[in-house]
Amino acid sequence: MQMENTSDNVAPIQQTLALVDGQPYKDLPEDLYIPPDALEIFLETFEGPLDLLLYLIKHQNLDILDIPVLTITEQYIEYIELMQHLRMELAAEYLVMAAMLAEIKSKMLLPKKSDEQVEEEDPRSELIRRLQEYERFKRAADDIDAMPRLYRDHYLAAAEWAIEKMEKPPPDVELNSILMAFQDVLKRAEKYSHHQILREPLSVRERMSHILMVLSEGVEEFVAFHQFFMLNEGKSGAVVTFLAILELSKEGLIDIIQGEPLSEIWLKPIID
Amino acid sequence: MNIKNIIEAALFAANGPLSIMEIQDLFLLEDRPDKHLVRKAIKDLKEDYSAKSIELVEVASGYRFQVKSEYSSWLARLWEEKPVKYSRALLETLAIIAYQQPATRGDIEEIRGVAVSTNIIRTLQEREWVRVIGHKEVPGRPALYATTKEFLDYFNLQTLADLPPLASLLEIDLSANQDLQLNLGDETPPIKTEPIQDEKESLSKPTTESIQ
Amino acid sequence: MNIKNIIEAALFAANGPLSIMEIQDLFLLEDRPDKHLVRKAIKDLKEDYSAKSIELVEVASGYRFQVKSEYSSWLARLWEEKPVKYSRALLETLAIIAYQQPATRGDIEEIRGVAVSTNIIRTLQEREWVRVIGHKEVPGRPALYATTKEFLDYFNLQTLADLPPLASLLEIDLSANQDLQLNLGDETPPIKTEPIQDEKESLSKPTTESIQ
Repeated sequence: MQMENTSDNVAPIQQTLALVDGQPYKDLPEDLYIPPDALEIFLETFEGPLDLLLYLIKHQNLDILDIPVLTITEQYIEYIELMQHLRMELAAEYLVMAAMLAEIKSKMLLPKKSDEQVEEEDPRSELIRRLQEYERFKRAADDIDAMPRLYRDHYLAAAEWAIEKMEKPPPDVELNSILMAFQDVLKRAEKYSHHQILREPLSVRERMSHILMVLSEGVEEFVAFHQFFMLNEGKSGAVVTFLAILELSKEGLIDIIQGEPLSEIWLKPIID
Repeated sequence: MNIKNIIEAALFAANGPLSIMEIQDLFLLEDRPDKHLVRKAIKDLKEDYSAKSIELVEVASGYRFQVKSEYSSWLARLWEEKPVKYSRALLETLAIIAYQQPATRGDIEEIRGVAVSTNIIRTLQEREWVRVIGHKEVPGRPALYATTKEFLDYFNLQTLADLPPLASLLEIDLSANQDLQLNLGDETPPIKTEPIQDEKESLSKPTTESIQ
Repeated sequence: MNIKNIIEAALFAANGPLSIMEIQDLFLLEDRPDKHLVRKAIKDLKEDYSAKSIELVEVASGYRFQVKSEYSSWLARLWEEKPVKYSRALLETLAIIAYQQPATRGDIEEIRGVAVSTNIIRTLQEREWVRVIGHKEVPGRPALYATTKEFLDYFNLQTLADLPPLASLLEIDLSANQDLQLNLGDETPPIKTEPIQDEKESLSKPTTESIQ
């Protein structure tokens, strides 16, 4: 097959892929068995099972159609237990591929009935077709990436136009459209638990911005704590300010400094 | 490649005026032209363009190419036609800054799951709805963005607390009294149901220009 | 004021490509030049700039001035951000949509053998490289994706036909090739499959140097 002649674009082969149990993991798999420790790394290195198979064919001279089915099956079943901690969906795709290989292998092992004249399609042809199809688009993707493009190989040549700003009014925006946009973001974000959206009341976040602004615009490096509390805002205003200062400190945006007990407290932005 | 050509290219590609120093910074230290050379190149460029419809002028923060004013009336026609609209990415970015301020670009990207283009941030700053209020003391010192008083004024808000609280936002049905267009999901516009058209036709269909 | 100068001014002011029709619309009905005149002016302009560091090129949505690519390495220093490097997953998805359009998510997944992340589709849509042009009339009515004019513009192309040709599939008799790595057992009947022919190399590829 001519595929092995094509350029390789599995990029990070030379480098250490990651640490597994504290040991640098340098090697990509040599056969379909991937050490469970390294599974996650490989899932990220390859775009999917087809990508992995192409790699194995090109670089390891692996005869993917002559694999020890029993061993592979056992090894892949082990993964099912591990998958709870991994990306389930992707790992499942590798399992489907393993199952497909096993199926091909088993069909190949079945004796052919001599009296059967009907030409059956070779069980391998579907896999080969898919590998080829994928290879074509892998190359097309490389071609697209290499094409000259704006802001990398070309830049627009533009000239200022003096009256442009007064001529073109900026678009009008409805508050509702912003809220709906945000609603969508929230709905999307809910699907991914690692996207934390902070739940401070808006008045606190607004106050955080205000305090940072005062601190960053001030001439003095330090601003006294009490200056952020306004009498006319009453108790609730004081609470908002206090929470904002605590939150800023927690997020590492300001330092709260007190020289000695009971002395004045100062705020300082953690910036130059 | 000569200095004049490189400066010419840079002035056309830059998004605003370039100062002599910025121009010098285009070059590696060892081939950096001195001020005198840069000025000489600029003078030559000015002459090269004297008969053209654009000119190289000096403004407060440096040099830029601009269209000669006598062409304005023609360009106005070009400008009027396209209605402008903000992109969905811009609205989402604005909403995140409003609710999560002070927020870095990284914060916005983390919530949206995609990169935030510089154009969006710039547009929001030009509109004076968003400003930098400091820098976060982490590697790269990313800017911290917050909304402005102009933002509140534009949307008729006294304070940010007039926005619906985050917790209840998910439950509100905003679409009831508003334009459905805004509710477009990722890939399934609720209204669009027309069958596939001839590809060329659909590609050439004029769409409203959306700016970032 | 002559037509050529007005077109030149408009192209520099437009901040994007202008089509012949948009150029004609710059003029009042009574002095509107015909297509032939506009093309002639564009041709003249191209020649005027041939020795400069910018060039007038045609892309899918019209004509634009752009900086010649040999200057891009200098200009990179003007922009703080590095040009975005797109992931393989995104580029593969884009390639499949570009060459197989209109394509559903299922089509993309079928070829790549893995699920397509919503983020990738959203990023492609936000870049305005890809859009939904309809829905396939099968259960679930999946969205059909196609590339846009903006995609072509971004990659300096006039039409989809300017994309590098997709490697073609050639039918060959596998049994004749004994050095195949996909070793087949002795008892297997010869099967016909179609390895990829590397014909692209012989076809012309864009020769412009691209700076990574």
